[in-house]
Amino acid sequence: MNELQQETAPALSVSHVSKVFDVSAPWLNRVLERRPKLFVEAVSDISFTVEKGTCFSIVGESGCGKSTVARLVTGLYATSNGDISFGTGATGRPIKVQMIFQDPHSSLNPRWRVGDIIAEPIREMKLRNSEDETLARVRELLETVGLGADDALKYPHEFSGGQRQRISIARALASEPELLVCDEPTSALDVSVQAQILNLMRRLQDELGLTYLFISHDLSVVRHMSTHIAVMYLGRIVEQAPVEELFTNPQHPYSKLLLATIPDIENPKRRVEAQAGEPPSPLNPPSGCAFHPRCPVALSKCSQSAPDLCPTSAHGKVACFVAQDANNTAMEKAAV
Amino acid sequence: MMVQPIPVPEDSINATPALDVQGLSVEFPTRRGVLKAIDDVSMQIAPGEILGVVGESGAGKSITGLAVLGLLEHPGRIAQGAIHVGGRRVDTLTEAELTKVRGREMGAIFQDPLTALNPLFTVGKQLVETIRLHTGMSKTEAEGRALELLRSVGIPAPEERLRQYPHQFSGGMRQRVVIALALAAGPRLIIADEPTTALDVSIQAQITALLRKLCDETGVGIMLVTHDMGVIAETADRVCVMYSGRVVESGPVGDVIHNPQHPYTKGLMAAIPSLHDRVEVLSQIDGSMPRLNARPSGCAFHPRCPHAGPKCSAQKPLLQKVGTTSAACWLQQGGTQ
Amino acid sequence: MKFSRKLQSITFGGLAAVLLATTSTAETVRWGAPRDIVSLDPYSYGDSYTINFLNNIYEGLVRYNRDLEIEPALATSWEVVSPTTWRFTLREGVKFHDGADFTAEDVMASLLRVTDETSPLKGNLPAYKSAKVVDDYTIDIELNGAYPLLLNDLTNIHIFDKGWLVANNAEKPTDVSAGIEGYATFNTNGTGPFILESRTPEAQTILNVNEGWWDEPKHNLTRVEFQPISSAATRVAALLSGEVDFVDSAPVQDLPRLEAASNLKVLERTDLRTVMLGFNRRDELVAGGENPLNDLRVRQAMELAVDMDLIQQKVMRGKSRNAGLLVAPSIPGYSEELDTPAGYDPEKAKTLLAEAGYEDGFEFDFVCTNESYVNEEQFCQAIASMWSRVGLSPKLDIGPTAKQTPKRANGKADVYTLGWATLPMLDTYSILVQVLHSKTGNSGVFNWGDWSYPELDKLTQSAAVELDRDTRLQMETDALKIAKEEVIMMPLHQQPMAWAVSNDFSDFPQFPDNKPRMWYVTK
Amino acid sequence: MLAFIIKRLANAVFVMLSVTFLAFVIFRFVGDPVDQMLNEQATQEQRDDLRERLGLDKPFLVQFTTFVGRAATGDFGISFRNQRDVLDMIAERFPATFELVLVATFISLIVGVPMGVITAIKRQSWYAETMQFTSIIGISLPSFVVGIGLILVFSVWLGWFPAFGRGDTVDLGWWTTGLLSHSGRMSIVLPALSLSLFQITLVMRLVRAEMLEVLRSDFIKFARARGIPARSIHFRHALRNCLMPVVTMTAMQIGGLIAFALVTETVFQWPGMGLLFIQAVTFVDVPIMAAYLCIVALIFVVLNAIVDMTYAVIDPRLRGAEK
Amino acid sequence: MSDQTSGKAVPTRMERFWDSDLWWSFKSHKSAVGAAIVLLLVIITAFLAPVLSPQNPYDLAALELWNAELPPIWMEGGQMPFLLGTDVQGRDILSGILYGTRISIIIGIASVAVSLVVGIGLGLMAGYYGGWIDNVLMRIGDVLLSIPIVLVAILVSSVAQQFLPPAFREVGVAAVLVLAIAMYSWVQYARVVRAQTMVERRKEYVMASRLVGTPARRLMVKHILPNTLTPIFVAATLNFGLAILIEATLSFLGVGMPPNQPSLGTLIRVGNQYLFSGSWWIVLFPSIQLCILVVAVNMLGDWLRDALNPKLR
Repeated sequence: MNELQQETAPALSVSHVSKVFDVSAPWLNRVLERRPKLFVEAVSDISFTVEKGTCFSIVGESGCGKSTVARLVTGLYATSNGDISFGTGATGRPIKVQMIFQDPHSSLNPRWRVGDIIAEPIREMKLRNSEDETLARVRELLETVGLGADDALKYPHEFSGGQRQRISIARALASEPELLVCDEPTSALDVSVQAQILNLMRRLQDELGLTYLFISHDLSVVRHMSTHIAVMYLGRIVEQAPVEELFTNPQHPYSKLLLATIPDIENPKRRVEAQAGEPPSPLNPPSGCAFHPRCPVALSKCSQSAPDLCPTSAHGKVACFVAQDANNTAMEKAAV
Repeated sequence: MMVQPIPVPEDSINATPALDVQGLSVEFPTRRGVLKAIDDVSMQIAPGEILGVVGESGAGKSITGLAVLGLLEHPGRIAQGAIHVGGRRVDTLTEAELTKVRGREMGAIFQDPLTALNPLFTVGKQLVETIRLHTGMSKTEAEGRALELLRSVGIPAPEERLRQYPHQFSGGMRQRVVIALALAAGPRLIIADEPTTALDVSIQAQITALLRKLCDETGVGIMLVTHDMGVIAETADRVCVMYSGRVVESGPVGDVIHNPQHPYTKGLMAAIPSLHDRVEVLSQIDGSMPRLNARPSGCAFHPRCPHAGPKCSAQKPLLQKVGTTSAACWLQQGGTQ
Repeated sequence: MKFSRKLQSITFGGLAAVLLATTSTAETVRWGAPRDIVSLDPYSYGDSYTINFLNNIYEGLVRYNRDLEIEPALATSWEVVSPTTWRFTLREGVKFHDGADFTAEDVMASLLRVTDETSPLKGNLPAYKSAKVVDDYTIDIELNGAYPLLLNDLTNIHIFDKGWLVANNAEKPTDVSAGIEGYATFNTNGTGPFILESRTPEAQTILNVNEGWWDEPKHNLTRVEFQPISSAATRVAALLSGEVDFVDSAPVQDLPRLEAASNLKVLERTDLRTVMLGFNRRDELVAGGENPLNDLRVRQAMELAVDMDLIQQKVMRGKSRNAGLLVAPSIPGYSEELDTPAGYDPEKAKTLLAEAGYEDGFEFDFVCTNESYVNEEQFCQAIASMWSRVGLSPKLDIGPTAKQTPKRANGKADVYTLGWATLPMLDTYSILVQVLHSKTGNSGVFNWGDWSYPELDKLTQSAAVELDRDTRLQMETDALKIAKEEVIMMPLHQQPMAWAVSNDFSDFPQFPDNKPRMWYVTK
Repeated sequence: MLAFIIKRLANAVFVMLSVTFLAFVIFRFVGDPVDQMLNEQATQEQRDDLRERLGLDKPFLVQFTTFVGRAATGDFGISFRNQRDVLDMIAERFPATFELVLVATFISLIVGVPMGVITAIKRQSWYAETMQFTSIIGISLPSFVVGIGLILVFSVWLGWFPAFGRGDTVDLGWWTTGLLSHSGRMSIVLPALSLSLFQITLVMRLVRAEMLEVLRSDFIKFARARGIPARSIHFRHALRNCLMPVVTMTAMQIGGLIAFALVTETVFQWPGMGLLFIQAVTFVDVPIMAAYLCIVALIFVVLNAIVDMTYAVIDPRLRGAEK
Repeated sequence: MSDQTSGKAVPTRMERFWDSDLWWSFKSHKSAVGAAIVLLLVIITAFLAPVLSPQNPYDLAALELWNAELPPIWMEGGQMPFLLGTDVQGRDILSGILYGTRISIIIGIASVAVSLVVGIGLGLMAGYYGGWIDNVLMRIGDVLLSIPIVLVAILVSSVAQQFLPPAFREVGVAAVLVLAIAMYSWVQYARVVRAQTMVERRKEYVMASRLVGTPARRLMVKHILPNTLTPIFVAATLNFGLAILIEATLSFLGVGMPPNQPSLGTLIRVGNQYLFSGSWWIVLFPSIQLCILVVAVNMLGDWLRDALNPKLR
């Protein structure tokens, strides 16, 4: 019974998490100009769960709060509200989480040898008893990610971007995590190298039974990697669905916009006039549904209140009055 | 709204290509020897055509653009080849002569619109300065044209915007201003170096659409330098794939994407995750692009090429027509032995 | 409009000033001084350089003539009415610079001012008790005992105009602690041969000739421009380039160069000032521990260890006069037979030190200033070096006077320099009472080493009241002899005094008291 | 904008208070003021009396508050040595220092800016390299050595310029200037030159560094790509963008120069505030030291504040920040 | 997988240095090589002063007044062993220069070292923790920077020397000078380190390290500090030159080293008094040595700044 629960319990549950940053002008300015304190809700009231062994992706444009989610989950930021809890890992302890970063140039300390970089988590967390064991583990990790054992003595600048990302992954694996948060791990890489890294990550997922929380703006990468996708817009999840469902039948107008505007090699949508408008500033979000000023199907109530994230299908959820209404109608029709 | 092109003699428009690069090599002397950043590159752009130049970082695509503009950074230099813009040879011009050609005959758009504009001048001032410099218009005329330009690149309320400073524009709007500036004197050629990389996906689509529209309307030739195959597919007419400072394949966009000839292009296309199908393992090209100071002999791609033969490491393949596209590969040119 | 008119007037004013500045060079002394005077008030600060300069503006009842003999000035005659009362008859028809008449009330006010409790100069008139105005031109001065040197003291007591003092609320000397400026600090109203035109402290003080001076001018000057140039090198450069035409303390090392310059002449002689070393005579040295300086043999050894001839030759460029006595030859009380320098005998010095039990020497503080005496920094180093060679370990401490004086005065110096010229008294009594006498009451103020020789004290006290000049001088000489035998202080030399003046001057008398008297200068 | 100004002022006040505190500590603890004021003959009663009158027996904080209160009204007491109001003395000397610094700054800008531009745009040329090399020497030579050298050559050997002092000055009532008389103008040449030498190299190097930085920027590349001619790029686009740091540094350096002038003033016996200060240090004339410290800091702080505010006016980005 | 990197032997630290851009840039800069050689020579001779110089100029007993003001050896009247002549105390100028240079260099190095330690420490804390620590430290810096350095140094030096007990005077004066100079220059380092720390703190490698629970102190020292050192290194070199100049200036003004322990500045001040009397060598040689020393340091610093500036390469 207990064991069964452990098996099915999610690796990560995020419930009603918000993160508010204080971006107020300094005290004096506020007093003089009678301006209130200014907060940005980078992440507002989001909930999702990540099942073990799956890859949950969050997509969205820059500034939508997806990186903040990554940092909240890894504990680099404290939540302003809500809970983040981890499931139980193979060893019976709570699942350990590690992170892979975007920029392979700044994610490795240029003054450290690669071996020391990878050994740092082992040494800090005292995962091995002796220095020899540590070094052996480092060699093993290097080989796991497809590098040579003698690369441990080199410095990061001697490696190409793809190789550095491998080092970054090796370091993340060194602390023996079961959940990896990947914040745009390939967006700084070239396409051919991106394929190498994505393949490596998929391989590691299979071999080590890892769970991924994958953050990206690149829909094609997300489609390749994920089992579930959440689309974020201005701090909120506007749609959440299994990958196939989202790509074949997006519900939210924003998801539709994203899918419509990303360049598609196979079916170029040339000569299609792109939708106008730019994402609003998070400092000054629109009232109601944040997407309503750009939304082609916006209703009057969209500017007044924000829709909740409601289930539309077995696994899908959407936060849009129009989509929910349409869905309800469809369900009613089906019921009728 | 359409921009009125500055009248050019009728006969030269369609007769001569907007850009003709022949056998261009660019070198960077360094202490460890001379780096050949660009090796024997040729390409043409017809008026009204968008040529996508694609490649991974370090492939030499941006340097090609800068070489055309004559803006290679010290100590880079053009070692060989000829560049003609609108029929006029530009690589042999002095800096003073080049200055007259730049802006007038060819414009440029760079990656980051945030830093491309002088923060201390209003947008209008920068536009008027450029227009007057190349057309000899009066100040009022130039202001009129500046308005027209802003309108044509889709900036709302241009009268007001003229008096504003760059920092008052959003990223997408700023890139539109940059495009307006590049178009100011009605050039025949625009070098667009990663014009959408710094922008969000939804804005990116707006800018590529704008480029496409301007190209069609004004007949300007555009060299679209990018690493994003998707952008090329959406925007370009023809594409030039670069690898390690050389062109490995070029041809019409559809053909190169759907029927690539060069193993590198093939690998590249296969490595892009599809938006439509899901595969377990992406096709990947092992290794990474060689550094320019360690370019392999023969075909630069041979160490990573699954089909490489002895000839590939011995002799450099030249670009040869294969069907609708051209590829520089011994496989296509009679085997690798 | 208004502004431009103002500007115009400013510019015109400026032009006028420029013209004035360029036309008034006729008979001008451009005086490059080593330092500025500190105040225009002669009673505000016991600084003889300041008082000397102000003598060109203010005068006393009597003054020294060209031969340093006392002659009448504002007083025409005097008589000793009783041993403690002197009656002065004042000169009539003398006017202050502001036109006020000079009367006995002015003398009265000036005496009160200088002897005020807060006056730093009250020590310069030690015998004064009270004064009484007899009539407009007669005044009696009451002394607290018989005192033969009153006239000498009075040469330096400058006379103010009472009315001016009262009008400007300056009847008392300026008191720094009160935190307010005294009017007399930056204004003058004297009777002297020159009138103050302007003063910018540390930059320039300009005097013009007083056309209404009571005395027959022996000078032909119309203007004195006094400019402090504290850097010696710059001062010499200014002299060589003709920017100044008189320098009252030319560095001795530059004299050959100045003499060689065609437009200059150098006036030199030895100063009245005798430079000497004093010893700490307290029970302990400054750094603690028993004080070897109380042993006569040690002091003798220290004297013998110093080669004054070498210093005279190298450091003082042969310009100084080595001294065997604490006063200069022209000072009354001097005795030629006592003036025998100890000589240089390092071997004997070592022997003496050994006898005293200090064959390994000892450490002590040697406090010098860097600007009080000619080449002081250099001769102090040379002496320290010579002492080192007989095994002593002097710790040389060189600094500005303002920092060193508190150390010396508070007994924080084991060996220190002191220069004494007996000015303005010009009598051996000055050094006896102020320096050599034990620290009691007003005596021994400069007895920084805190020694006590009762026999010497007794001789000094008797000399103070002895009206017979010869007897008095003998007593003083006897006291000097004790000082010499006991090596209370170690005389070094009479320092050289060098003025460099432009050849344009036909007469520029130099005095052994190093006081430039502009009323004798002709150009 | 208002908030900015207030914050700037608050910062300035804080700095001034701290400097005043420093000045007060010096005033209070460098030797006993009583020792400095009274001569050796003073009795213990006199000392105690004076101590009480000066308020030295009061608690530290009370003394400091009194000191600040008086300093704020410009009352720094009177000089121990000259017995004059300290502020008057400094005010009297201020024009001399200020003119010297102004002329030096002027020289350094006139010479330094073009040199900086040339060395930046013709980086590889022999004359640029020569200038660059010379500038290292200029920045390395101690100003007193330069001063001594100048006097030796131009005053003593050649006799072209005076070796010391300020020459004739013209009194404008509220200001005395040496610039209106011939001798005054001659006198300022050598000191100003010696003071500006360091400054010239500083300006030159700053302009060069800023120019190189700006010339590398994207907007210059973009301007070149638009065919803007080199001259316009260098002087209209680039130079303008690096003027702000130059203006800032020049203004800040004026404060530094005023203080640094004391070396020059010592060598050339220039009757400015610095000379006054150096003499005060020699004579332990503490009120002057304290006042000079406060005044130099005040000049510094005021210049800084002005620069910061000018920034907001010049740069459209900062101007636009307040909506 | 590790295509171009495998197979080659891993170079040692020294090999890395000889192969580095820095060394290469150095070799190709004639002025930098020249400056380094001169500087090395100056430093070596200064520290070998007790061995090289014919006389210990600080030993009062060694000075012989008979030898006062001898001209340099090549002039008439010059005497062995006084190659560059003697001053008015009979002090050998060459010995004085060597010992004086040693003092100047020691004070320069010590003041740079003190200000580096203080500046880096405080800068790291301010940059890493931010908040009120940052505020307090930076305001203190503002105050110190509002008083020009010469002034600070003069005041500290003249004030502090007053309080030195006689026993400590000899070492004390130099220590006071070091503190006076360091008191000002730490602010500069603190600001640079703080700015750099604020940049580095946000970099992903620091986050990665935080994720494995590295404590703040180790983060600062092992991760952030090494990455802030490049600009600090340049600033320290240039400040070394500045410190020497300031010390010389203070000594010239008479509030620095005393005449019986002359530094270069003191020698120049003393020598300046004999400039017109014909003994030009007393002031000339120390001046030349001071200029050579500072020019060499600044030239090296200048080259270093350009060489380490990634933007200029």
